[in-house]
Amino acid sequence: MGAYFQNIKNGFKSAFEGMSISFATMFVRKETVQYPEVNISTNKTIAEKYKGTLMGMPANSRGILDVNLSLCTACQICQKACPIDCIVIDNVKCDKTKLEDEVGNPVLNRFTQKEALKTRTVTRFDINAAKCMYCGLCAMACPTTAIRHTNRFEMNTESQEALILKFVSEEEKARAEKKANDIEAEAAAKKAKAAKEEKVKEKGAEE
Amino acid sequence: MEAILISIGLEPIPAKIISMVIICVVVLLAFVTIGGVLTWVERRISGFMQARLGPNRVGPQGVLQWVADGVKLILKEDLIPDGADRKLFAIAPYFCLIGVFGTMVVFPWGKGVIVADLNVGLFYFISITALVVFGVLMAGWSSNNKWSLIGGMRAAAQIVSYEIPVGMGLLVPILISGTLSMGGIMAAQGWLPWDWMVFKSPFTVVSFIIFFIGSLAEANRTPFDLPEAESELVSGYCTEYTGFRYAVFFLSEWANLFVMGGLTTAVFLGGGNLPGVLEDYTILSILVFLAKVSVIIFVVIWLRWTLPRFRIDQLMDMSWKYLLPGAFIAFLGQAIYMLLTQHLPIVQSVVAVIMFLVFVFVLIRFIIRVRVNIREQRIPVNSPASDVL
Amino acid sequence: MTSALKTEYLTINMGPQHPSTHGVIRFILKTDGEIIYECDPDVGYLHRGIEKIAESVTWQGFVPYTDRVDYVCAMNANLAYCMAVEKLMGIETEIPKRAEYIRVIVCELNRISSHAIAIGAADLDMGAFTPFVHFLREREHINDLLEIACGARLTYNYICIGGVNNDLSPTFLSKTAEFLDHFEVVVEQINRLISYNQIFIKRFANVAVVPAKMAIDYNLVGPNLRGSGVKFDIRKDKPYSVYPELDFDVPIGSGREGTLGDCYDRYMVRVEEIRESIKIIRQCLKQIPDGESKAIVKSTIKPPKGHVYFRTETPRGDTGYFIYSDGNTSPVRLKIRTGSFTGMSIIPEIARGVFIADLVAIIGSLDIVAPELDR
Amino acid sequence: MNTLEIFEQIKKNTDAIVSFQEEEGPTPSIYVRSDWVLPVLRYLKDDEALDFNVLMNHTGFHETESSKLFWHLFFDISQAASGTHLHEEIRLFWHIYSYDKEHRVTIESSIPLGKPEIDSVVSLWKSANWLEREVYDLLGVIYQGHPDLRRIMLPEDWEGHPLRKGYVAPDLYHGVDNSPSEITKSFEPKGKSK
Repeated sequence: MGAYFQNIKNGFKSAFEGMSISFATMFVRKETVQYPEVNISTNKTIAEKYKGTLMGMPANSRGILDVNLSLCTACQICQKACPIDCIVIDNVKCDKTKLEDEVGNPVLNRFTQKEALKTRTVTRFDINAAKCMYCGLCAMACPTTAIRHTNRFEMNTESQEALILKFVSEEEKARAEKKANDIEAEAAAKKAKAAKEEKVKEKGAEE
Repeated sequence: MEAILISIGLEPIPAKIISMVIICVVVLLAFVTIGGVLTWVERRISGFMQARLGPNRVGPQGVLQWVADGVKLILKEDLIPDGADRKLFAIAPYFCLIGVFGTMVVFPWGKGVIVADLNVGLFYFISITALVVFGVLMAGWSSNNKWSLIGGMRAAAQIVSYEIPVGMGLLVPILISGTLSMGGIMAAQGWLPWDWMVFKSPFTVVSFIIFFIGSLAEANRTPFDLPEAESELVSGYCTEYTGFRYAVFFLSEWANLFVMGGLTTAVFLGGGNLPGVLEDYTILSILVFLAKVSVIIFVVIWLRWTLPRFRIDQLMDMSWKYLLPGAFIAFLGQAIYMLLTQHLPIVQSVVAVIMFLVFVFVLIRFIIRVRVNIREQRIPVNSPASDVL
Repeated sequence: MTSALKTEYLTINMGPQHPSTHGVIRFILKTDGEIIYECDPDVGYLHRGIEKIAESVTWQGFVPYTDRVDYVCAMNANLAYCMAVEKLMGIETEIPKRAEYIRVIVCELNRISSHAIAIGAADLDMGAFTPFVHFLREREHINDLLEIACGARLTYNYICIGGVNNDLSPTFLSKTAEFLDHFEVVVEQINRLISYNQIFIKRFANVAVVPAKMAIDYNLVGPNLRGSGVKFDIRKDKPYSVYPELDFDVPIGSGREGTLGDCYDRYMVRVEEIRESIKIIRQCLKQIPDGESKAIVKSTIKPPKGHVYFRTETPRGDTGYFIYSDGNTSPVRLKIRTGSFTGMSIIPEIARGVFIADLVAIIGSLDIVAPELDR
Repeated sequence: MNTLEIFEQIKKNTDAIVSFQEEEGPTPSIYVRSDWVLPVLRYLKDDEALDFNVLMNHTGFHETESSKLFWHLFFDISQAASGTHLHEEIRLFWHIYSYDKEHRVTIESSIPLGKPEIDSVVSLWKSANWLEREVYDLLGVIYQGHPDLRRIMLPEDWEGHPLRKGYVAPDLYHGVDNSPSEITKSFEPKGKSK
């Protein structure tokens, strides 16, 4: 009998307390972020329109990958580090500082990496953003911080093809390949010339 | 209404018919609108109780959300599952609708604003709302879905069980007022809180609580929403419904909420009673009534977003072991109390005022708890830091 | 009387898409009305073959996959894997002290968020939606904190073989301290809202009692085991990392509202573990030393030939990583023994003769996470 | 008790054919010939001084390389194997623990791939039920005396056992095309063999 009334008492008591809590919640800050209207990319921008207690994205947030090709040395470490093969890099043997546009100006004019690493130029740098799982292993592995995560996270497209991030355009690729061919041809010519000279020398020696 | 039509030169019989049609349309539209708006109200309040915003896009503060939802539901394909009992499946939602909308006949909108003040008003009210259980059971059975069937069975068991405590709870006000008519019960109360039926004696308080819990169960509201318990039965009896039929189920559910609030207000909370000087202002009476109904609806919504749900055996225990004995005791107690204080109206008034003061005391306790809880929730978190962008 | 009323059994298919199976799990129920006569769990809907994938990715490259093993507590899964590999390589003593403390802080934060989800989901299954949303809100703050730490909100890939990927900022530490002050009070409030509610207690108490012997026989782990009254926590009994230096209790079930080992005991163990975790993080914030956050590990990891079975205490209990290496750049076999798996295997036994609504309570109280169950 | 002491105990009290393995990795283990697994595990569970009351983990893997461990010569486990899988075997591990005595031990055994059969230990620990079902599903080990040996992770009509080396996933399952898309193919590394 005691338990019977205890049940009733506890029932009312706990319901009373519970109702006071849910009523109290009506007077605290609303946490909903009205996303497209509120810019959540940093803490400052989120604070402009939003009154709740959630944070914007921090600086090291892992968003869509970005590649700074002027830093990239085509070492392919990121490609090897990626556990799901969403990065693919092709390269040609060509010093990219020597690349010139149609007018003849150098395409790149600022370099930070060592001389020895400039010998290769990327002709294809594709990232499959649809497959990328934003684990950050590529960015951690990169020796020159060429590949890194941005704060960007919106990427609505109509097709899966559009989700492939191509960092080297077709003309850049063609240019690099042409230059590489030129360099190769030059080198071959030089070699042939050297060989010829050698031959000539040899002949001369024979004679 | 009839008088107005006659005064503009219509014959009495056409005037009666036209006025009836007009009243029907007005009340029906009022119910549909109320049901619709209540869906928005519920979602909005639940949002606030969870530190969210709730729907706020369609119209100012999202108040037209229900229209958008309704249009969307009406435009949806009307699916009838394979193997369903097509006739029963098609007709089931309308039983729910009739069960709820039938109550508008005796719905006391205010003092004297009532379509038909039947002398068996309360009895009619309870009987017609029992139609809802047919609709739910038919929906559950005809859907050809085992979850729906369990939901329908639960609903039948639950509503049938809870009819009894609700009826017993209503006996106490009937005992006091000596009538079954809505108008009569309202007239037996005054406009001051201690003249309301609920504060008349300790027994009326008990019977009010029992009636309130019982009508929660009849309206299938949490903690008694077992027929559609979404975490157990997916969506219970309306799992297979889409489109307009689903909309009808929902409309009747929220209209039922309003009906339940109206009944509670009329029987226990003094209805649309006004102080003597203001008695002629019918609009004011309707407003007072609606204000009280909104409070009840708010409490019901509030309960839903606070409490977990019972299990079916606990639900039955609650009805048969707690509510029913309580209702009997309240009924007997009230009868004895009335017999003892028959010639001592002063004692009755003093007891009523004491009951009201107890209520005020509980309310103050409650407000103190709310303040404490607000303070706890406002402990700062994530305060701005300088070196995070 | 029962024999006279006995009718045909009703076979109900619960799941794979059901609101309260916590993921894609299917139960084939044979019920007598609402009372379950037989329950046959059908798992594997989320089987992604992570163990097979492990055989073709590098040791370091598998860490992001461990995030996906149990996305509710990815940090703990990271830690479990990384510590197993470190043990295999024999470098577990070389991890810098600061890295160990950082690991404990982030893991305990993640444990809080995981338990918050476990408790909230149990409340949701019982029909109370509000506490779940409150817990989600608090978890969002933890996600914010972990995002400062590592840049991701759910699949962290923060702990790596040899330490952690990047050092914690002072902002993280101060914000964590602030969050704990807030959370400690709020979590008690949410408990008052739901955990001590009479209806909730009645739903959970005396349901699906698992005696200690049965729990051990079925190899229940973590809070489920402790709910049955077995005082065993790997952090305490087989300590790893810096847990021996920290002071905390191991809460066990006591049968406070019914029988020892019922759903409510399992539930309350989680509630109390949140308090213990808060205590642990506070101590770590005080004791965390300065220094390196990562040991020097070669970029191409090749552990020596051999096998290891390493257990850590994740929110879903003792998670064991069995790794067999043949000295190459990827494991020959990697097996993940998770708490949800054994938790699930006990359901056919304890779900006999209970209501359908109780099955929901059982799933909620066992805290089953489908991706961890199927891997 | 450490593994060596447990090994001595087994040696002393049973006739089982066992050997102590400590070369491999940080945890030493006890190798038991496959037909002795059930008696040894029963002894470990029932002996009061040992009291291994929980089976923490049971797993196995497909070892493809021809026998490289010396004990294979002694036990000749592949005697019953068919010609094709002469040296291929499945190695099985049981990790058991005692909550009361707080010690653990790793028992291992191996069975030939051609005849992957071993006694079930469900009679000792109920947790073995699902663990053995999983090993059966993914590796194809048939457990004698298991009460309910069905596939657990994969569908009932799945063919093959994925965790065996050299398993190739079907490209088509019930009309679901599982072959890699053009995009995936274009991203496949050239030099890297997987």
